[in-house]
Formats: sequence, C-alpha cells, structure tokens
Amino acid sequence: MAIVAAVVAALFHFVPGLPTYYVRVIDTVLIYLLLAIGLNMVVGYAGLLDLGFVAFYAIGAYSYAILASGQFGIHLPFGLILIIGGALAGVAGVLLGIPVLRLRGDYLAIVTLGFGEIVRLLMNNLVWMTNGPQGISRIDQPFLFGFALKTPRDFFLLLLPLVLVALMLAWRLECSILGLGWAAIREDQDAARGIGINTTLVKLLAFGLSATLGGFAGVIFAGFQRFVDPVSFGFWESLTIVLIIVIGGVGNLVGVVVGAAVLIIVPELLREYSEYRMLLYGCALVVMILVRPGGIVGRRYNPAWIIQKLGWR
Amino acid sequence: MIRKLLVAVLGGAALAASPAFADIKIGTAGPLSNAEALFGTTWQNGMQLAINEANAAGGINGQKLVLVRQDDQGDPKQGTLLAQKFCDDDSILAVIANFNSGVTIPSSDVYNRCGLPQVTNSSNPKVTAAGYDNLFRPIANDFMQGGAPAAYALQTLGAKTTAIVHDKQAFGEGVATVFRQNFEKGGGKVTSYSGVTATDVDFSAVITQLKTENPDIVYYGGTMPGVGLFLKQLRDLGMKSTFFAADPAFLPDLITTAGPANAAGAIVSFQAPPYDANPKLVKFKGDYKKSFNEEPGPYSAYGYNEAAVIIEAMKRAGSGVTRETIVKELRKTKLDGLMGTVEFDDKGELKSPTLFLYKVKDNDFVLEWPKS
Amino acid sequence: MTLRFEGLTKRFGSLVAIDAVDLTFEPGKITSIIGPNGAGKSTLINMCAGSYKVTDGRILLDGVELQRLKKHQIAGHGVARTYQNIRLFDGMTVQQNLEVCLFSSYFGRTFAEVFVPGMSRRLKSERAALCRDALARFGLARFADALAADLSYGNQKLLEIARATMLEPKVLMLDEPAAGLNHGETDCLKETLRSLVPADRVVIIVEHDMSLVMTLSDHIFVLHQGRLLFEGTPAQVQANLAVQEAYLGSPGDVDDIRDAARSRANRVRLRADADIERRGLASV
Amino acid sequence: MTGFLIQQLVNALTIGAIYALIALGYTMVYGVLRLINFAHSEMFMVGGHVAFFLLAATASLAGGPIGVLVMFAVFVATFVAVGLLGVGIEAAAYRPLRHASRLAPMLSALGVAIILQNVVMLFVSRRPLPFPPFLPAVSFKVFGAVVTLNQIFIVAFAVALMLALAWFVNTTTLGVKIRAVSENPQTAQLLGININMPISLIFFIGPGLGALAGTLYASYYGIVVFSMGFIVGLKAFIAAILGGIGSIPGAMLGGFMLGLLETFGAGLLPMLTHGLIGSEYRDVFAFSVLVLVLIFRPAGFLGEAVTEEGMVYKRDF
Repeated sequence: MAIVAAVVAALFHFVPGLPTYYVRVIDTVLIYLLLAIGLNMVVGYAGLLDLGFVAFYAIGAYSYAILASGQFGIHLPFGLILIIGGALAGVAGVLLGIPVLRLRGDYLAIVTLGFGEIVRLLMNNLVWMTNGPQGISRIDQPFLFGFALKTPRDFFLLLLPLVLVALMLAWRLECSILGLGWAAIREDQDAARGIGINTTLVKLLAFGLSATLGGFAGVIFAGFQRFVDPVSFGFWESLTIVLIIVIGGVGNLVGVVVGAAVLIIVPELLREYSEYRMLLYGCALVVMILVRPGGIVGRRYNPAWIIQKLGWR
Repeated sequence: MIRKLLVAVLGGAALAASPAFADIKIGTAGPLSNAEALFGTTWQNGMQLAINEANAAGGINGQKLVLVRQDDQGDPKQGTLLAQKFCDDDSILAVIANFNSGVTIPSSDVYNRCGLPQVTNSSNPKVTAAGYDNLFRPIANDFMQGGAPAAYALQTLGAKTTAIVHDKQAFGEGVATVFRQNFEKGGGKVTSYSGVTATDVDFSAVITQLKTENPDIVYYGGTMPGVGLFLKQLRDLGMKSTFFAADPAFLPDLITTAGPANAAGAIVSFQAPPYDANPKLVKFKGDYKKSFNEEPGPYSAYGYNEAAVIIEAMKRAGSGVTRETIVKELRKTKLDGLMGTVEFDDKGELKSPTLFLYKVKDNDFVLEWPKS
Repeated sequence: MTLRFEGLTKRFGSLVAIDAVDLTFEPGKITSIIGPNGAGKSTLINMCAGSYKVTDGRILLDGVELQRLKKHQIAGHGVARTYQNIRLFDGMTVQQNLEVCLFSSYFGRTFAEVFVPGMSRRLKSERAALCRDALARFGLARFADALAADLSYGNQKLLEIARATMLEPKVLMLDEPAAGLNHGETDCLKETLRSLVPADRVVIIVEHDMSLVMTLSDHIFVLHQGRLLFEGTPAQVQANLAVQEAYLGSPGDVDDIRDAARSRANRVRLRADADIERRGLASV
Repeated sequence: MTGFLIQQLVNALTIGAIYALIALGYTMVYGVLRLINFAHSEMFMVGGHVAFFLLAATASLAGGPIGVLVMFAVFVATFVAVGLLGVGIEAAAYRPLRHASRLAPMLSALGVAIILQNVVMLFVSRRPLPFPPFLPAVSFKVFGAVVTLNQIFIVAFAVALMLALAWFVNTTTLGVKIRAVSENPQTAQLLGININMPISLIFFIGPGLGALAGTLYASYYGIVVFSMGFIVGLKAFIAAILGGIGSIPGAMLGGFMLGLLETFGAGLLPMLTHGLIGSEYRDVFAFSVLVLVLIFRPAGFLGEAVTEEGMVYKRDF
C-alpha cells in the first residue's frame, strides 16, 4: 500500500515538473488508457471483439462540444457533462449491444465496425448539430470545482486520479462475480448459461460499462482539445485502441497500461524521422506482435501479481 | 524508479529533438504520411527553398536557419502535441502550421499560450476567429477562394445555374459553401449541393444525377486526386458544363489525371500569378525544380511565401530576435512577396488577398481572370 | 420433489429422436439411462437442460414447466449437467471454474462488491470457502490455482462434475462420466458419485460402461430408437431378454469385455478431441 | 429516366466487378485462416503500381491505347509478382502467428498494410501516377446511357476471372485440397495434407486477383496512388461479408451488391427523397445495410448458416 501511495505521490509531484510537451504526451497516454480500460472490459473480459469502440469516444466528445460551446449557445458545466456524456455513451453501448447479442467473433467485430463508421459519418453529415467537417471549435474552457482546466498540467491532475480510480474499479470488477461471469462467457457461452448465468444481461453490462468509460474519455478529450471534428474519430482510432490492449496483453490491466504507454510514446519517439515515421511505426508493430504474440506483458503479471510483490495482502 | 523511467523514455525524445547549437529554428507541421502527403511535402519544400536562399545570403545576423519538418497526419491531436513540442523547444522562434484548418484551430490555442509566432496555411475563416495576436495568415481565406469564381462565373460567363459538389472535408465544404452563397447572392440558381466522400474515386452515381440537372457550371470543392477523377468522369459521362475547382487542383496532375482533352476548359483558382508573370516566380519555379526535381505542388509557392514573411520579420528584428519581437515585426510586415504584397490587418489576415483564375489550355494553366 | 417427462418429443426435421417419452425420476436415487448409440439418451439431457428446444411434451420439476424456460433459468431452478466431451472454462483456474457457479447467488451484490471498500475481499473469501470443500471432495485442492486446461483428462472430468455440484442442483445429469477413464479412475469416480446423492437430489447418468451402470444405479431406463423400451432395477434389466436383443445384441458376460473395449475406444477418441480443442481449432 | 437508371446500373456493375475481385482475396484467406487480412487492400494498391511500371518499362505510356498482347502480358506479370509478394508476407508475418491468438495475425496484417503503403509513398511516388487506358475510349449510347468499352471489358474480365477461380477450386486437385483445408484444417492435417501448400497457394491467388483488380481499377480511373488501397479494401471486405464470408460465389455476389447499394445510395436516394437525404449519406446507407444483414443473416447471402457457437472459430486471445 505504502509503495503504491509513494509511486502515486511521486507521479503527482514529478510529472507536472516536466516540460509541458511531456505532460501533454502523458495526458494523451492517460486518455487512451481510459479508453483501453473500457474496451478491455468487452474484448478482454467478455471476449467480445469490438471494432467500433471509437463511436462512444465520439459521443462523449460531441456531448461536451455541443453542450458547452457557441454551437447552440448552451454552456453546461464540465462536471455535469462528464456525467451526461458518460450516460449517453453508456446508453448507446447498450442499444448497440441489444441487436448484436446473437453475434460473436468476427461477425460481432464487423457489425461494431459498421456502427462506428455510421456514427462518424453522422457526425460528418448532421451539419446542423455537429457543424459537419468544419468541426466544433471554441469549446468552453472546462471548470471543475471552481478550478479552470487550462494547461496540460491541469488535465494531468484531473486525469491521473481518474485513471487510477478506473484501474482500481476495473480490477475489482475483474475479480468480482460479474468479472468471473464475463470470463465464463468468454470461455464457453453455452456452458456459462448452463451454470445459470444470464448471458444477455451480463453482455449488455459489459457493453454499457465499457461504453461509459469511452464516453468519459471523449468528454475529457473535447475539453482538452477544445475542438472536435469527425477526423478524430475514424476507424483508425478504434484500431489503435484495440492495438493498445493486444500489444499490451489482452484482459490484463497491467498489459493495458503498458500497451497505452508504448503505443502512444513510440510514435512520439519516432517524430524526428518525420515522413519515415509511419513506416517505422508499422515495422515496430509487426515486430512487437511477432516477438510477443500474446502481448508484451505475460498473463501471470497481472495486478494480483503486483499486489503480491508489493507484499500488500 | 518511475522518475528514472520517465526520464529515460521521454528524455530519449528530448535528445533526439535537441538541435545543433545556435541555429535559429522554424518549425512546421503538416500532413506528410497520409493521403495528403503530396500537399504537405511540396508545401514544406517551398519553405525549405526560402530558407536555403536565406542561409545562402548569410542567414539571420550570422545564425543559420533550420526548418524542423514534422508530420501531423492532418490529425488535430497530433497537431496540438507538435505545437507543444515546438513551444517547449526554445530554439524554435516561429512556426508555419498547420496545413489543415481542423488542426490549426486547436493548435493555435497552444501556440498562443506560449506566444510562438504562427503563420498558417489553413484557409478556413474560423481559423482567425479567436483573434490571437500571434497568428498570421499570408494567404487568402475561403471567402476569397469561393467568392471570386462565383463573380467570374456570373458576370464573365453569364452563367445562370450551378451544381456544387464537395468532399465533406473542412476545406472542400468550406469553399463550396462560400461559392454557393456568392452564386446565389449574385442571382444564380444552385441546382444541387451534394457531398461525396473525400476518399472516393467513383463519382459516376452523383454525376449521373447532375446530368439530369444540366447546370451551366459544376463547382467541385475538394482536393486531388478527387478533383481530377471527378472531372474525368464528368466528361466521360458526357457533361459539357464548365468545371470549377479550387487551388488544390492547380497541379499538372489535374491534367494528367483527367486527361488533356477532358481537362481542357476547366477553371482553377489559385492565389499566385502565372509562374511566368514575374521574374520572382520564374526563378522560384526553376529553383524548385532544381532542388526537388519535380514541378512545384499547389502549395509550394504559399509555403515559400509564408517562410519568406517570417524570415523578413526576423531580419527586421535584428540582433534581439525573439518570439516576441518576431510577432511584433510580423504585424508590421510589408513584403513584396512571391504572390503580391503581404500586409496583415489587425486580425492577422492578409490585407489585400489576390486570386487568379486559370483555364486549362493544351496541357497548361493559362491565366483567365483577371485579364491584365 | 420429482422430475417428470410427459410425452416428451424431439424431432430434428423428419427424424424423431425422442418419441413421446414419459419418465419419472425419484430423488435420492441414481437413475441411469442406457441404450444403443442414437437411442436419444443425450438428447433427453440436452432437452432437460434447455440446450435443445422441446418439440412437444413437458418437463416438470416440482410443477415448474422447464421446457418453457431459458437455459440459464433452468439452471436457476437447480438443473445441472456435465457434457459428453468436457466443456470447462479452460482459460480460468480450477478455483474460478467453481467460484463462477455461485454467480446467481452473488450477482445481486456486484455493485457493493466493486464499490464498497473491503467488500471485494470479504465476498471473495466467502466464495473461496464455499469452493474449498468441493475442491476437497473431488481431490482437486492442490490444483486450485492451475488452469483448467492444464489438468489431466481424468481431473477435468472430475472438475466438470464438481462444477455441476457447486450449483447445489436438485437435478444432476452426468453425460458419460466414465467415458475415457481408465479402470482406476472409474472406480474412484464410482465412490465420488455415490457421495453425490442426498435425499433431495435426482441424479441421472447416461453411460456406456455397463459395469459402472449396473453397480451404481438404483433404477435404469432403457431407451431404444427414441422410445422407452424397458425400466427397472439393474437386476431386472440384465434379466430382460428384450433389452439384450435391442441393446447388448447377445446375452450375458460378453458385455463387460465389449464395454471395456468400447470405453477404451472412447478414451482414445475423447482424448484426441480434447487435445484438439485445447490446442484451439485454428492452430493451423 | 430509363437512361438514368441504366446509366446507374452500368456504373454499379463496373465498380461492383472491381469490389468483387478484391473481395475474393479476403474471402479465400478468411475461409482458411479466419483472418481479416488488412494487408490485402495494399496488395490491390501495389498491383496498380506494379502494372504502372511494367507499362512504363514496355514504354507503352507513350499514350494512346495499348495492344492486347502487352495488356495480357502485364496482367500475368502483375498477378505473379504480387502473388509472390503475398506468399512472402504470409510466410513472414502470418505463419509464425498461426498458433497465437486470432487477433495477433490480424494486427500484424495491419502493420504490414502500414508498411506497404508508406514504402510506396516514400520510395515510389507521392503523386497520383497517370495510368493509361487499356482500350480506346470508345463509348456506346444505350437508351441514353453512356457505356464505355472499358466498362464492358472490366465487367467481362472480372467475371471471367471469377469463373476461372470457381472452376479451379471446385474441380482441380489443388482446389479440392484448398477446400479441404478451409472446411476443417485439423482433419485435413490429420489426413496428412500438408496445409502449408494450400495456404501459400491461397496467399498467391488472393493477392494476385487483388492486384489485377488494382490494375483494372487504375486503368478505369486513370490513376494509381499510394493511398488508394485502404477504403476500397474496406469496401471490398464488406462486400465479402455481405455475400457470405468464406464463400467464393458469395464474394462475387457481394461485390456487385455493394456496387448497386452505393450507386443507389449516391444516385437514387437524393432523387427519391428530393435531396432530403443527400449523396453524402451513401456510406451510412451502405453500412446500415451491412449491419442489418449481419444481424439478421450473419452468414451473409451465400455463406452457410452459422450457429452462435460457430461464430467463435477460436479463442480471440
């Protein structure tokens, strides 16, 4: 416990001292981490491959953009929209979940992919609401408990605790009976029904919860950028989030953390190669997957292992 | 431990980034690895040219100029990250960023916070809406880009009807909207206003639809290769309407893509006078070909111009060249540039934006309007 | 407490797998269903467990019409089963395989478990305690933290039975529990099965291993081509000629040999299946 | 009006034929490895470029239509070249991952796609390269619709290729082996079929067809550009799904269906709704259909029905 506290304290003390660019990079990592934790619930825990996760991210982002900007002259507080955006995304998650209950594997993946694209295209087409490809700019400066969230540092101080809480809750969820239920569905849905698990309910919970996290991340992203446009929510974003959890180690929160760090920081390290960057990134991807197909972090190095290593229960 | 790790990881980036000492650096971020790579790269080549010339002429009071070229992939998120990177790097005194309006708008917040002089190539009117005093746009915005062709179409060509197609991107839809407004204001009739997908290659369905409307003008708001393909298919399907496109189409590739016969008669708006109009441009075109052995891209001249504006300001700032002084000097800019005089109004917009309309005639762009 | 099948019928297209069968199962007894391959034994279990839709007829458990319910609801009413070719949660530990069976009783407390400090640990140890004696009874305690997939074939069979009993079922259906086990394993299986029959539980076994059936069951149903051919005690069944004609083909003691042979065949076959499954089908 | 409809139909068939050709590659690979081969779209793109440079080599870029002989020579060469590339990629990036999770190869395919695209962009050309038409620009008027020789050729050639493939898979020994492997790799393996050979073959034919599609596409639209793969690839993949992933006739049907869907979405929707729903809703329309089809008939139109359990081919991870 003490060690964890120390590490967290160190982060709080140390990171804001870094040059702003690094803080911004870390913020980006944290936002993606939030997304990855969410997606991991569906893909990692319940074994439902979702390629349209970015849709919920977009819903969250646009909730803030629309409810706190000149777009309609509505200016709701950040905290409130955080809840609204999360809720909207969560509802969307469940609504998507209902029709695809019967689908699994790639079939599910493709339907979710289609759903994600549809959402993006609507954001691009419903000009009266989303201002279309022009995007919504001059979004309100977020305030939380009277503090203005202006610089990347402010956002770091918001994001870090949020992510830590999300991680903790996700872990407790993983260990909870619901987490076990998800695992059972992932392993053998029919047998899971056979031991009395209401797969419908449990799946919808997975969709809803993960979507909610996606929504949160979206709201924060919008507040962070103070500009949203459909470009930021393409199919590629969905793939990036999937990549994060797969490269890190599917279903393993430690892996998810590592994955987020690697997949955001590596491209930043490659910046200096300017136009060769994406080429190197592609090579890095293939190599990483070939070297560790199961993800960078092995299954056994999960939070439980850390907790035990820390000698804390 | 964590500290070490962070230092190691992020420090790596810092080292990689750290400059050769005592150079003055100008940062630039644009799309270098996505579908718009052609534009981004040739645009930055233009800047490189201007900077090479400046260095050949002894640089800024003895210091060498360096262009730091970055790839934002037209992605707002990366745009802001890069903005922060430039802000933190004290050796960077000015930036030319970004190419896409959707990236410039969020990144300008960041540049403004650290008072880094920013010269942008994004033409969307919204870009200057925030009224940041460190943001300058030495090119015409979409109002000009979409307005002049409308006037020309109505007055010179006496067109009555137009069909407008755009690629649902910030730029394409932007100019298309302005064109539409002006055309209607001028008493013309818009028979249809439709969006296609930027990545599309097959427009036959839409064109077949347009055919039933048979408008005098077809305006396409979008970039290459879309424009070329659209024009080609427009003619293949036997439509004779005069074709209008914006400056991304000011590119030999338009003619090669659409085919000389199809391209003939197409009207393309561009902000620079013909490359043979004045010695500056002739030289520019020659130098560009020499350095990069290809034709200048549609934005190469703009990039050159934008860099030139900054270099001028730096020269005037003299010994005490800092971000602040550069911003001050940029405001006072009065440069007889590649594409005419550059002066900024208090919003940082080009005071007297120019626009030229070119007509495709036997494999070349020939000045059509204004007739000099 | 009884389980009754009334006019239970299952058709696959034109094929009639089960033809208006009426059966009654007594609690506190082990009832075996035997019959040649394709007699419809497994089909009965699958219908009872809700894996197959019932074409016609009713399945009554304490007056509840099971055939109207969804699979997980049937399980909720206390019907548990094992599968012909083992279906464990391979990626989960042995412990977890049992723990997850407590889903329906703990699901309501999920919110508290996640959000109330300390609750997570409390409920977890509570569940662990519940798993412990099951682990002990089936001699799996030392594998508690091993992945189910890594267990030996015999232990996997045991684990599957353990998982079924975790539900404290009123009806426990075992589909070929001894298939693929060697004699030693079969013997200790017998012991375990005997210990699984409290007074209020219906235990149904579908099995080819005659020696097991005859020594273990209190009552036997003999199915033939989807119909009930005969029912009675092991002695009566063995005495009955019709059964021998239909099922064993020829009288008496040859059986054990043939069954031994068949069960060895089973063992080989099922091992292969299990291996392939474990390796993952697309390990192409 | 009839002219309008027929014109749209012709447009639909042409683009549909190209989708279908690419879809074949996706569906064959998926049928055997259950792998969404994200790199396939780039095979299509590379194919276009290879053909371009072959033509350049044969100095046929001089302009004007190209002789039939040259044309087919180019087709064959392109097919082989890209086919070999495909085999190489499979051996390097997918085969090592066969025993890994199902997501791993999918994502390494993604990486390969990024690499191919950037290699072409960096070392071949950023500019769209002008691709000559194979046939003279002859066009016929059919009930007021303009039909070019090129269009007729593309549809005919695509269909011919598909029939050839169908024949190959259904009658030849190799084809049968391929089918065996795709039916059930285990059994095939247990039967002692060396599964590597059929798989390599699939990774030769699939990309080859993709490359031909790229060539036809390039000559039809008159350009090749490094970024042309991704979207067309995604669409073709959707086509494969619509038709029934894993089914070869399905891929063909799906391709033409998607072509029709798109043209309908872009051309007719605006007219029927009087511009209420503009052509920009074309993709929304297409994707919605995809989603609905998958929800109500997961196996697509020609794929054999799948059970809920059947959808999980292998643990995802």
